Amino acid sequence: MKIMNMVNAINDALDIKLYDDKNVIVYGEDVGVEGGVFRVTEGLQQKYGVTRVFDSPLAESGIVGTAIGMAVAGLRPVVEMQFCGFIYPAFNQIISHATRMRNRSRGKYETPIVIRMPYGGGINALEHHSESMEAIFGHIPGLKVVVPSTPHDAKGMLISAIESNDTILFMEPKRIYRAIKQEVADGKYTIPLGKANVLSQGSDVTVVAYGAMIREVQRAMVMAKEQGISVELIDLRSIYPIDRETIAKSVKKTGRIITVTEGPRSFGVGSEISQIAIEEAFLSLEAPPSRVSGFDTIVPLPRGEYHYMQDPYKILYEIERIVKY
Amino acid sequence: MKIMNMVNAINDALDIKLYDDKNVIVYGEDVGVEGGVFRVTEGLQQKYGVTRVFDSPLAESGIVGTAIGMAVAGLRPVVEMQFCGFIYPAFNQIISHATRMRNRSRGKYETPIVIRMPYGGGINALEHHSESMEAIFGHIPGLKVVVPSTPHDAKGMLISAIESNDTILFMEPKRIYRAIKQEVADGKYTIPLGKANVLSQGSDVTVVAYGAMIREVQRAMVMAKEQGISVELIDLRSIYPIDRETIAKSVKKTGRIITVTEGPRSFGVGSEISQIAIEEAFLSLEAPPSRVSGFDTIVPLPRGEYHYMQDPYKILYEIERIVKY
Amino acid sequence: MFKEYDPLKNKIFRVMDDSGKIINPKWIPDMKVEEIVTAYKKMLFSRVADLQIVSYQRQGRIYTYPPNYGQEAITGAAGAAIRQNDWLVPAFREIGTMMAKGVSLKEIFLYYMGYEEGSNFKNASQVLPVSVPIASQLLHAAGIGYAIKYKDEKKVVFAFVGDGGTSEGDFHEALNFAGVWKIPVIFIIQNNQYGISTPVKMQTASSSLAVKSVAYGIKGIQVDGNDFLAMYRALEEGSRLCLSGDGPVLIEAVTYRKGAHTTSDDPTKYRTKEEELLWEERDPLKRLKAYLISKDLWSEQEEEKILPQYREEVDRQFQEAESFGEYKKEDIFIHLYSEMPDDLLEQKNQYDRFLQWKESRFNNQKK
Amino acid sequence: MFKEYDPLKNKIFRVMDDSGKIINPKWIPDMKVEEIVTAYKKMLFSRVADLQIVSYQRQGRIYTYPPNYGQEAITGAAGAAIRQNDWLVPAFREIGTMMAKGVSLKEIFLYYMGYEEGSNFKNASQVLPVSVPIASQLLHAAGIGYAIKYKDEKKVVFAFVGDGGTSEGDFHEALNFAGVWKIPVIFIIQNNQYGISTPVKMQTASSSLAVKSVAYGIKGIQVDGNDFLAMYRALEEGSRLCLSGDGPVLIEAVTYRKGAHTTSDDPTKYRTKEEELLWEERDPLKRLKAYLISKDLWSEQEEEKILPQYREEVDRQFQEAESFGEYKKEDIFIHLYSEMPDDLLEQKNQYDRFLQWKESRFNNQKK
Ligand SMILES: Cc1ncc(C[n+]2csc(CCOP(=O)(O)OP(=O)(O)O)c2C)c(N)n1
Ligand SMILES: Cc1ncc(C[n+]2csc(CCOP(=O)(O)OP(=O)(O)O)c2C)c(N)n1
Ligand SMILES: [Mg+2]
Ligand SMILES: [Mg+2]
Repeated sequence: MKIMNMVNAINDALDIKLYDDKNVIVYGEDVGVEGGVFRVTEGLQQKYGVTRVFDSPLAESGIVGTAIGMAVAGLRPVVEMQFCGFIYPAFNQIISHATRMRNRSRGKYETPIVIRMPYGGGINALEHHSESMEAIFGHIPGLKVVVPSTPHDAKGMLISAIESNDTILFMEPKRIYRAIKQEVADGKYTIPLGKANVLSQGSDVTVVAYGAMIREVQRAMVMAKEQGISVELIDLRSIYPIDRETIAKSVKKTGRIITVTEGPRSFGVGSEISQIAIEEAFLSLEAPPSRVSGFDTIVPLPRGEYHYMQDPYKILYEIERIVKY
Repeated sequence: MKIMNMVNAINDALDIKLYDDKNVIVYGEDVGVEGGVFRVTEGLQQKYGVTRVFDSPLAESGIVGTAIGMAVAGLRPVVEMQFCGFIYPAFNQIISHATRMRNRSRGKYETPIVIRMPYGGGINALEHHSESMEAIFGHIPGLKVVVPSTPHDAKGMLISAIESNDTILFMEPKRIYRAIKQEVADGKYTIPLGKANVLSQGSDVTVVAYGAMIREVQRAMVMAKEQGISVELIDLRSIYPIDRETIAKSVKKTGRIITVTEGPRSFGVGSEISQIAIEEAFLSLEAPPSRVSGFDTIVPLPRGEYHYMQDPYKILYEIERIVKY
Repeated sequence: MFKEYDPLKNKIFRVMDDSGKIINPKWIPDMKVEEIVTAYKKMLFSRVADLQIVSYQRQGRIYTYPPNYGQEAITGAAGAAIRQNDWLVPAFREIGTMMAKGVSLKEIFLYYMGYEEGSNFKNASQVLPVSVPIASQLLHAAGIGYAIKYKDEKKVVFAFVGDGGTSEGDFHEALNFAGVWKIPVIFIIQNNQYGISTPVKMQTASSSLAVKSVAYGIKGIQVDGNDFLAMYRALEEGSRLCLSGDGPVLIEAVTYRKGAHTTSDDPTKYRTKEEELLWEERDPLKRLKAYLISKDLWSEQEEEKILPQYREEVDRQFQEAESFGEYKKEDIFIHLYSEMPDDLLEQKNQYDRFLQWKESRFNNQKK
Repeated sequence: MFKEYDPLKNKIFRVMDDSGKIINPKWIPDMKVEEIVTAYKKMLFSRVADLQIVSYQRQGRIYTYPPNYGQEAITGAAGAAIRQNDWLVPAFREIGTMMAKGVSLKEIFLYYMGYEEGSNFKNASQVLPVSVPIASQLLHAAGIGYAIKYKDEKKVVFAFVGDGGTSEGDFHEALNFAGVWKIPVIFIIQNNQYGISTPVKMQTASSSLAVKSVAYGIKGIQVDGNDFLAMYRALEEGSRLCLSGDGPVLIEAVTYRKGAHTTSDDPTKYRTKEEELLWEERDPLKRLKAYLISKDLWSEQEEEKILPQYREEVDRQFQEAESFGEYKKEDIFIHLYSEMPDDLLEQKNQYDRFLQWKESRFNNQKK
């Protein structure tokens, strides 16, 4: 057991898998010598050499596209997109190939690729550095999209991701890269992908969140408790596939559900969770499934960002509204 | 008044706007000499010359990226993506620039661009030629996404789109490019973007659809009527912005709502419509808002495509299920 | 060779002239005569297949298909040069090379009949499926090249793209990565003069496509793509360079698409009869045949004899494909993930319930 | 000049040596002496601003900022060469050129303080905002170039990108479109040797970045980007070519990022002291200053006198930016569409209701 933040935990997972399996290859912009702009890959090039951990040219389509080729040829690439806002040049390779190669070849070629990517706001960054567009990726058939919310989860989920034969978008909530520290088990362990985690049991309302939003919800829960409201908190962990069962069970119990996300509201993750709630628990619902989210706008530059971001107050406001509904 | 199919009607709209406004420029892959692979731009190069209607190099990011520059410099480009499956290389230019330039420059630079794109299945096409990924585009702040379902609408909506100062993704249901003919008014007329169209009044259930799905729903409605079920059919027309008001009014009346779309189910347009229904009409709902859609899979090649596509039977099945709920 | 034909010199590499006469004996490839005859026969087979597919398509027995017609020297030479161990990353106009690697014509038919199963090459290893999104496959080739180098294998990647494909950003990124990584990839541009209706001069202002190699610090060459001997020799040389660690290389193969872009295209809209006739003179099969006949290795009689056999063989495989049977609906779901997620399983089950309902409700109606 | 310095010859265009001595008198630009002095002063101002921003950043008074430090000859020369009518399409390391076009330092500060308003250039026309997604802006430049040609205007586009940016697909597509369209765009690569920590030799295997022009059939040149006179002359020549219809051109400006990538970067992780010292010798301001002093056009005394004024001016504009005031929440919503959709208006109203609730509920607590 060591006390780790999420950066350490991800680095540890990469280290373990690089050690484990010669087919694991880590690359991306500035991940080698520098160890990544967030230092997530720090020290790995020194340890595993420049053929296994290296800087690529500055080209995201190139990074994901070559990862597909490597994977087809038996490697297990773990690539980094430097920020959420810079994955789009790779969009075609993701939607047209990484997620289709197995299906297209009827299982002959697999694409075990992990695309790691810091995402989300709240760090006073430049334009394009604060986005949360996971909903778009959730809509891509053949892709898995996962988000850890703690160092412990990050390590176990990343190891699972690297060991999976699917293409996985591993979204890292950069706002809490270093903000949360906890004990993380030594050595290898895995956390199954696609399973949500019930963080707190409650009876009045279910709140679904993930990544950096978990902490915001937990803060709101403290205030809600003062009002006598009991919240059940689900850490979704996996945007796709979604753990319908856990959601269904919880909303059947509480009758109320709110999803908290960072991205734009329309066509967001919240709508999908609401849809699941009404499909699974229509007759138990005591209030409309609702969402706390960003606006349908571009994430403002740092001075305006707090208007856009979800904070404990916004969440509390919605909890109270829904509980009183 | 002339009898036109949708190809003729779109061609007519382009012709009118090219004639109207010297700043309108039409380009894309094979749109010039050949008049586009679906012949939508046929004859326009001959009429307006190679500087106004022309073939671009084969590069979608290039097409949209240059359109942004042209628009900023005062032109009104109308560009074509050859098929829905080939817009992805342009994704970065759409999400990072076309939809942000006005906001970024605080209104100084506008990007009046229309991106035309045939989409949807049912024409026995090759892989990547049958997709319907409008939900992804609905999630992009700053973008408008519209879909006509008739020749009349196509013409009026395209003229509106070209005259708008926003960036608009104009999705053309290629399955009904030539399948539906109707009288289309001569000369210029516009249909406001962002407004849905109630095609049939009904009392038992609201069905929301658009593009080629309208015809499928109408066929299902004939069968439903035989069962004594009265369907209210809304042609959504605009994926974003969504006409909440029309949806709200209808679902308050019928108490039931089904969305029919071609794309993958999860994170699809159906979830968003359901969310709107529960937000606007929770207390009127007599059944869970539901969706008829593609599976969370890749669109199968032609031999398997009919499993994936929505047909009148699938729609009828859901209508009956929801009405009996 | 790559020095002598440095693309900056604007020279095209040819071994024979348009009539099949050797004009560049220095570079005649070191092939056994039977090998050349075999290659010719394969090119002929590929052409027979192409022509027949177009007529099947007219009969509505197959969907859209992009003929290789006129480009057989390139795909044939690549078929002759590629080894069992090498990787093939096709675009979508390389049936000659795919068949050489072991893909059956039946599989190719299945694919264009609309069955995914057509991309599950039973007897061909290290062949990627056809790639529809233009130029995107070149990055896969670069990734495979990296894996080969990383594992220290003695393999080469043959990667194809069209002239139109050179305009895409992925073309650039692939060649650039390959240059930086120094990997064993032969990038082959089939410059058939058009991307659908768009002539290559509207794709780029560069003096040739081969010259783009300069931008990536890699070797390049422009080859007469209708000259089988030149194509084979260039590919062999490219392979050798790749195996010795001096790759990647870029080969521009200058050719002409004699047929339509696909079976749904009409080339008279954008090109002239004269141009077509001009290229008819340079037909790759005609040229190689003339060469073989001049060497007494082939004859019109042999060709007359073999053609019906080929037609029959094509037809046999076509009919086999036609009797492939029902599309299994499970196939839509099973290959998305290594394990099917619950949600997808539930979608599949819902669909089954729907089908049962439909069956019981409309059992006396047509599907 | 583009012939004499054809990038295939691997020659770099310089007018002065590292000590500021003219070594290539043939190509001295035809500038008035006052113009050169003015340009020098602007470069100096830009440097003062840069250094001060870094210290403001340390004080937590501004967010991440990418210094131009060391690259002032390029942006200064472009500032001197660009005309009122020309377009400027920056990457994000061109404050010198932006200021020359009329962007105020205050606006630049506002942007990096996190206000969108900083990109609403009040007194600068035809300047695009900073573009963060690498290389994507080059396509905008090509589109503007098309519009200029279409409208038959006498304008040139100055478009910037970094060495790292040349690896992106958009770089390729932009130069390729520009080549085919023959439009008046000067593409300027600021090759400052690194893309964050990645050295340019890991970006590409080509012999230079200028040589990539060959792939697009356009003119290219490699210029000593720390030599103001050479940069100005090359840009002037590029402008002339563009105006006469002989564009586009590609200029690789070889320079060095003396500072960190951004204020959150630590270059000691990836580069050596020796390298930094080597480039210190070639500092663009030092060189131009030596030239000016040798011509008696400038002196240390003048510099000593002017520096405090510049520092004060920078500080004045910084403080003005600091007192810009509250971020208006409406600003988040109003510029998304030409008219605000109902749904967005409702989101705005909901937010207002939330704020009222919060105010009433927590009115004695801090925001
Ligand atoms: C990314 C992408 N854009 C557009 C298309 C549509 N399309 C199919 S083939 C083709 C032309 C290809 O030209 P070229 O690369 O020269 O290959 P050829 O067909 O001549 O063999 C186009 C535009 C596509 N398949 N992929
Ligand atoms: C598409 C994209 N990918 C990644 C980044 C993150 N990033 C910001 S600057 C930079 C390096 C740019 O290098 P270069 O083009 O040489 O410009 P320089 O910073 O040296 O001026 C990177 C990778 C980005 N902004 N955009
Ligand atoms: Mg071609
Ligand atoms: Mg750089």
